[in-house]
Amino acid sequence: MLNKNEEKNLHNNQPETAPKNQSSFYFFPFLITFIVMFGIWMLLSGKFDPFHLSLGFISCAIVAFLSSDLLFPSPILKGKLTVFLRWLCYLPWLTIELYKANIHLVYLSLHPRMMDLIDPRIIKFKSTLDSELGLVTFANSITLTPGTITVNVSSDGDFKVHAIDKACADSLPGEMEIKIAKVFRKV
Amino acid sequence: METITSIKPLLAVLVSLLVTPMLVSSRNPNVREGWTFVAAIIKLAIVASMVPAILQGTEIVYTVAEVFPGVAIKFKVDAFGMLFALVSSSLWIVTTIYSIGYMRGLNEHSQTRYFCFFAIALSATVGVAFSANLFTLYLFYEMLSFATYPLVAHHQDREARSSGRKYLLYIVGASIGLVLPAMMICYNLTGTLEFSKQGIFTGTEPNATMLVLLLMLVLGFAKAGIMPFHSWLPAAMVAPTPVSALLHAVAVVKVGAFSVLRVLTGVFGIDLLARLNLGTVICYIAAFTVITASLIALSQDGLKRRLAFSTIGQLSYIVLGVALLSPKGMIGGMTHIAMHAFGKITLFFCAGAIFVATGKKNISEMVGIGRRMPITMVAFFIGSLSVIGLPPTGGFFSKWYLVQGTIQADQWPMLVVLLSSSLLNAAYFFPIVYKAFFCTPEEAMFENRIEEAPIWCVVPLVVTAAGSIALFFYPTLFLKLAELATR
Amino acid sequence: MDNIFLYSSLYLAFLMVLSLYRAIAGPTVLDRMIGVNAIGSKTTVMLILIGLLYHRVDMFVDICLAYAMLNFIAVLAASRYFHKRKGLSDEI
Amino acid sequence: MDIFVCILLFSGLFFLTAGSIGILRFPDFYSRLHPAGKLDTLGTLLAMLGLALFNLHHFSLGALLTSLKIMLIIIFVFVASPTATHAIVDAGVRAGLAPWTKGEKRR
Amino acid sequence: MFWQIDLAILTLVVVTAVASIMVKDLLGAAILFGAYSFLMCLLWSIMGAVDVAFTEASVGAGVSSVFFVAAVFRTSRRTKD
Amino acid sequence: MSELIPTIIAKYNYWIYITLMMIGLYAMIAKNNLVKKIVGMNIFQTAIILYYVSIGVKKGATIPISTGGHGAAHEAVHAADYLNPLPHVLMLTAIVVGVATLGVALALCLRIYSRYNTLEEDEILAQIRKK
Amino acid sequence: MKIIGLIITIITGAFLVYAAIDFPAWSDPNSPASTYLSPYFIENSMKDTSVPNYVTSLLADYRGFDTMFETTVIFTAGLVCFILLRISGGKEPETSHYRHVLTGVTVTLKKGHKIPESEDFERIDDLWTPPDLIIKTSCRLMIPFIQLFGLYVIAHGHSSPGGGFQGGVILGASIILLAISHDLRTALEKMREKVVAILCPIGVSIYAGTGTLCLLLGVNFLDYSALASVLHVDPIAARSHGIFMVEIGVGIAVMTTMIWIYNNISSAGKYNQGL
Amino acid sequence: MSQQYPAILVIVPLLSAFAISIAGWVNKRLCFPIIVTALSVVVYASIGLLLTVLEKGVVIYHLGGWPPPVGIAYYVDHLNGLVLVVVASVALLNVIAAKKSIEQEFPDKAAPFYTLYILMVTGLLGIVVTGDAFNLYVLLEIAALTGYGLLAMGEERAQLSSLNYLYMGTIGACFYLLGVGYLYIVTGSLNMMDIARLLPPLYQSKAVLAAFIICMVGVWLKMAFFPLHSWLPNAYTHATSAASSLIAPLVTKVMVYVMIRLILTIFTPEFAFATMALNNVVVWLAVIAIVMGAILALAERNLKKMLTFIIVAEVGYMVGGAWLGNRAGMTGAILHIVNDALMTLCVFLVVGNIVYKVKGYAFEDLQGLFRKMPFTMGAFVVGAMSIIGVPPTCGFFSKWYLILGALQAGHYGFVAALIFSSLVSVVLFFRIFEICYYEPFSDHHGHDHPPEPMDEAPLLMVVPLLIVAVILILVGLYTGDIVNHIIKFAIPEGLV
Repeated sequence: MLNKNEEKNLHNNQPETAPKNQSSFYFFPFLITFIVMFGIWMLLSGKFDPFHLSLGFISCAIVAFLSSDLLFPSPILKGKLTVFLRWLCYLPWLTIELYKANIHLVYLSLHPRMMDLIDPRIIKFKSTLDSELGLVTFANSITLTPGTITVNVSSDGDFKVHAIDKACADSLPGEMEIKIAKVFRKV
Repeated sequence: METITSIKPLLAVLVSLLVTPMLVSSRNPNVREGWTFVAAIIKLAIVASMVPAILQGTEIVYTVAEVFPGVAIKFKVDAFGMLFALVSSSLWIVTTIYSIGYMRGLNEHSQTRYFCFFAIALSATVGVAFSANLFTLYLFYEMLSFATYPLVAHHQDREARSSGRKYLLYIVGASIGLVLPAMMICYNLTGTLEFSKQGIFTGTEPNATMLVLLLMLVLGFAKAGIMPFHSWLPAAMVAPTPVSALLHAVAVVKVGAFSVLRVLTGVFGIDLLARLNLGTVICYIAAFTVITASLIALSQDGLKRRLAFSTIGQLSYIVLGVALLSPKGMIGGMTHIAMHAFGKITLFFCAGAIFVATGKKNISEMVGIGRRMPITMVAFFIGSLSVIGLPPTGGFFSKWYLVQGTIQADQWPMLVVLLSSSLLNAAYFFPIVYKAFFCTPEEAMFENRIEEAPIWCVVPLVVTAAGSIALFFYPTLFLKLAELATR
Repeated sequence: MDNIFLYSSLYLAFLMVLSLYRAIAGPTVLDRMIGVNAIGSKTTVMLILIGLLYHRVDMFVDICLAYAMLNFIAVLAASRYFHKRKGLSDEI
Repeated sequence: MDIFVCILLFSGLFFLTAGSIGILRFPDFYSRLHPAGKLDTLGTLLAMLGLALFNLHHFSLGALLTSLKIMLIIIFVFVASPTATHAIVDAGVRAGLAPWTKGEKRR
Repeated sequence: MFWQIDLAILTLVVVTAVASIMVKDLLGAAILFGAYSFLMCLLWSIMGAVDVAFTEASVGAGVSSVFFVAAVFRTSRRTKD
Repeated sequence: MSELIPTIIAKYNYWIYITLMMIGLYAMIAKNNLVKKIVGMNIFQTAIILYYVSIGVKKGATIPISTGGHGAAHEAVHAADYLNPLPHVLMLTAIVVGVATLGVALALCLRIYSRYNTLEEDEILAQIRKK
Repeated sequence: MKIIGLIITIITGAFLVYAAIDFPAWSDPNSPASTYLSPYFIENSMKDTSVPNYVTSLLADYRGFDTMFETTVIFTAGLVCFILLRISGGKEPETSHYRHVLTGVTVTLKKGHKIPESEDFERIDDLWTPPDLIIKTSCRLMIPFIQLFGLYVIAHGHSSPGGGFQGGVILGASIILLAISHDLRTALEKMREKVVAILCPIGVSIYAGTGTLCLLLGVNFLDYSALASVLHVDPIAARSHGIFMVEIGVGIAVMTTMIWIYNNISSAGKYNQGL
Repeated sequence: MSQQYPAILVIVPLLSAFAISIAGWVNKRLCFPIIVTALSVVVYASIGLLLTVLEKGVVIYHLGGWPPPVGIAYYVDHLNGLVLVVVASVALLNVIAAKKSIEQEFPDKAAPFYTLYILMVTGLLGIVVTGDAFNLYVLLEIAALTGYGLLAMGEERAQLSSLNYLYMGTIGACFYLLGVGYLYIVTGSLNMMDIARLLPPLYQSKAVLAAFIICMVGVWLKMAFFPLHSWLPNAYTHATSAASSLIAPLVTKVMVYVMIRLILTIFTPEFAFATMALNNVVVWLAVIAIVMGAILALAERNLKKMLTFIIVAEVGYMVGGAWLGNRAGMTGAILHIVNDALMTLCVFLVVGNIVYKVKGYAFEDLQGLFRKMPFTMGAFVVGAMSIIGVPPTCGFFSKWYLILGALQAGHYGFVAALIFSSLVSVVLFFRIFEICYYEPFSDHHGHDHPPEPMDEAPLLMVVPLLIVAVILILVGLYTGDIVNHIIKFAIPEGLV
């Protein structure tokens, strides 16, 4: 099915942490998943009588048992919480960026001579980020912000981005990458 | 009239049916035919054991199950039925003997099948004879049709198959297409199907309906061979000769005639027919058949085909006799069932014996055969006398009564028909006999050396020929039965 | 307030017509996917609006969430088609 | 309060409108994804936020939880929308769709 | 039950239904059918049938479209009508 | 005429359900592609669901979930306040039956495709006839 | 065919339109449907079963028998897909492919050969493509929440919309999402075929078994009030609990069936790389 | 326990279906004993129910303990009591007879097959026993879905035919559902008895009229009534023998039962026959169905396909009989449900045995079968006689009532059609007898074929077949009792 060259290329781009060894069971990921899930449960349920709480307990246990390895592919949890907190702090900035980007896009969309303004192109660059989550956050942020959409990311950090015009293309990787790198830097 | 309830009629019907598993399972031909004999003799014994009671004027009745309101599977033995059952069951024994000789003589295949269906056919025949209502009659009539199909198509070659198809098409087509709806209409009109002397109709039904019903019922029993539903019979002659002999001279065709008679006497009733003047219609149809069939028979070269057309003609005598609606005519018609049976079976036996001994089927090839097979040809002569209706054979009585019947009924044209057809009968039988015995040596196709068919073949035909003659001297049993039936 | 919600919903329905045009007109399957996805995002909002109109928004939130999830899954499944079957010869 | 809700709702609707128009007007598949992916996300986000706020009108624990659930939807959309956009654009690349460049006809 | 929205969505539903059977590509048909189901879900929530809407959203729209796409994936997209 | 327009408006849902059903039926009869027929079949089924749900609608009623919650069992409940839940229940069943049928139909399509390598009915029939 | 179809359609449509003229107007509160039977359910649901969601009580109790068969229909569909599509094992394909995880090199082996069990190689199929990083990661994070949501929907069918069906489908969809975003092998490792195939009838059996339990306790089939003696609660609460048990059964059955059907359809019964 | 029979009737097969499904993954040999036990229980319960009904009258069972208009109820009266026994016993006999061929045809999928099989039986039993219009739809779908699965497991063309069946079946079921919806919108009820009680004042309503017609069209689609029959022959022909010998005898018959139930119970005969005045049209359709079925059967050179066309004709019998609008016709239709189920079972089991041994059922494969498989063919003769309508077998008696009904209604076209189809059946079956009775033609080859040794199907297949053959005759002989004690009460007094 695949073009030969492309196949090789794609194969080399593989992330290394494909979920494997499903059978192995780790306690701490389980516990943390359970706690997170229980929090969400309370939010969803809104009923705090013993019956529903015990149901929640059982449900969360089931989910944690089934899927804790999806949430935490590796059993090492050191620093995850810090990363998560930093990630939360990153969100407001992203929202503002999103807002700004959208104003630009609205302008483009509603402009009568839109065809002259845009100049789509695909650009490539290499990111310095190394963690998987960091890359994904970055990719999604790119998608959400100014006139750019991530086309492809490899686990090495090669980005292929579709940009709507030259200005947008030039702004990459820019400030965003730095911010994300801060979030995901090693503790 | 007194009635007795007895299981005997059912037994008489079932005997030959129950013997079929034995026939199928027995590996040795001798054992198999032994069983057939046993069944045939038991059957005759059961039937015969009922004769005294019948002769005293009682009826024997047995109900198996009621299937519809007012309609049951029911047996009733009366004089007419007894007459027919007696003839067919006694001739079965003879035919069995003949079959053994014929089948073994020709080294036929599938003999087990042959004997099985023969037994089933006999069951059905006796069932028809003893049935108490139109429904039961129809049931056994259909059973007989299907049971004889494998016998007709026994040879399995192309001709046999096409004849078998023709046979089924006519017989079953007519019975499902005409009898069944007619029966339903009767039931719908009257709510019963029981045979009774005065008929089941109230007489208030419109004439046209009655005429249509009558025609449907009379023509629908196509086994009676009334034209235009006759052409299955010549076709069916491809069957082995014992089959033609018993079934197409006695059982099957007589079942047709018997059914027609039953319908005329039991469903419509003589009085109603007379009142509506419907008998004449049947008379003319039958008369037409008689003459036409005889004329066709004249031109046939195949011996069995000639016999077949003869049978068609003779069957219509029976119908004609009853349709005259005069007591004498009815006696004549009924006794003709027996008389013709003995005569015609002899003729068929002879034809078969000739075939077994010489392999000849056509009349033109039989010149001088009397020198080679004198016993057979003498028997043939006796048989033909009986069929023509000349003394000293039983056939004389039935024809005598028929003639009297025409006079009694004031149907002069019918008298002419009867007499002329007798002449025609003579015209197509005597040349055979004459050529068989009286020919110049140059014409003779056979060497002057007596070489009869196997003994198993010869004995039966001698017996039946003797029976024909005996009936001339002792016809009382059948005449008595017929008289009882017309009362 | 109900009136505002009602007219907002109607307006959303009008926006859906616009997205539906893209979904129907194509020209490629992927354009249709974009259109359907856009309809989906409007529908989520509309569901909440309807919940508010019924004054029973707590009952509609669950539907809305499920809707968003399954819309996502459906779109993902459709796009995964091209992941395994590249282009092919027929119209894309 | 109502006014604030209205502002949020209408701005959300405005973005959604722009998104819809953008989907119609942009010349090719890739560029259409921009309004579809971004404007719709933001529009949904704002509108929902407004509605969540409105829901807090009659404050109670239940209402708060409901609003939080709406926020949950927002988060979900926030994660799912770019992913879906990416999936679609990826599909386009794999399908071999060439991007529109300046000067071509609208596709 | 809000007849104005109901009316609007009903019209949309009809359009989508026609489109999904007219489109000359099975994948497109599957996608449009998904849209049709989602609109139906909306319609039912408008009519107040929340459980039906929920079921349609999950069963009718979500899983059905996935099945459709899977089937098209395993067979062919080609169609003459 | 004056009576016609109110009739049309008062039963708008019913007209649309008929329209949808006919679209589905037409697709099932006239379309040549097996999967297209399945799409038509689903539209057909949903049309009936639409019909049923329309029966359940009641002016001025709210969704059929008690506003009182678990505890308030003994308040008086006015039937007119709630939509008719029975059609909803029936239609849950119908939807599920629909998806079950869909699954089976698609499985059959897959088998057919693996055998004839096409989904067009006329092409399949041509192949069968050739044999 | 098109014209015939059109004619049939138009005739049928015209007939239906003709019949619809006699209908009560849409949303008429006084139509027979709204006044004859439904008030009973609305007014008595809380009293009889203490379930605020009338649809749920109607679904699982008043008309619980329908629902049992509805679940059976789902099970049947799964089974039919299985029986039609599943290519039974035992036949080893001509070639098998393995991929070295670290380098991405693909090894193709002839029939009969095997690679020693190791962490470095994973089995792939000839249609294999690498999973997309973004999709994979975001889905991986979403799936647990989707599952939780599914369970929540099942558990709260009493008081809010939802219940066994919807929750079950969402649960199933979460596994399907796993299969879509990763590949079918990964999903199968989570939910093995045998587990699916056994859980599915068990789910329906929970439903039917609850009913049979009632029957064995001496009342009619599916009359949950009999469970009161087992659960030590009053009959009304027993009905509520009975409904809950039934919903769990439905949830399990629906979830597994959805996975089952998806697995079979997306891999055409080969259970290798799916969609 | 006896008051729980209606529930047991459905629950036992349902639970055993799940048990079989699980057992298939654990130990395959458990499947067959489970299914036979379950079906035996069902037969026992159905006979018990019929006896109870005969003794005490209608049995009503409230599912979930809710009284009828609220909950779902089962009604067992004389009509469905009779059909229940037929369905249960046909299923039991067939599964025993089919065991060998199932093992031969799909050794590794026997367990799912048995599961589908018994689910189908559950569905059919449920359809027969239920008193709720919507419940019937759900059960209809179960029976249909399992049917699609079972039929599609056959040879190559089976899937396409099964898919066509699926389309038609879905339309049919949806039409039925729509009809129920129409009834619901005007009455607000779903219970059959309740609807019947509420309907009379509404007889003039167009919606009720439409409901009736739509329901009828739906049911006709499902039973392959004439213009809508096109799916049936292919679907049944290409299926495996185990599946077709369950589906062919039961599905169409049960749908005819549904039709009769609709006419008799929901829309009372007065409405169906008097208000509607559609009798003539439908009976003429039935006439065409019978004639077309017979003619199309004549054109076939393939035993199984021929039999399927005969089924089409038989459906015409039943529909026509029911629509004659008098007691005799209705009696004939109901009796024919029983008889046709049995005789179709008989001939399809024969086909199963032939396929098991000969691996084909085209006419040329059948040569010399009488010698090879005498018992099978003996049973075939009985079945064929019954289809033709030869007296001691049961087929004749239902035909009798049908003709009687037609005569009373003055519908001679129907009589003619019945007679015609009987005649055609004679031709059809004797053509086959000819082929399998006689060894191949010897006039071309010259040399004699040595007679083939007897090679009968296994005992497990032959014994049920012979039992069916005997039952065919017994039912025929006891028709009077069946009519007088059961069917007479199944038809409301109003129908004369």
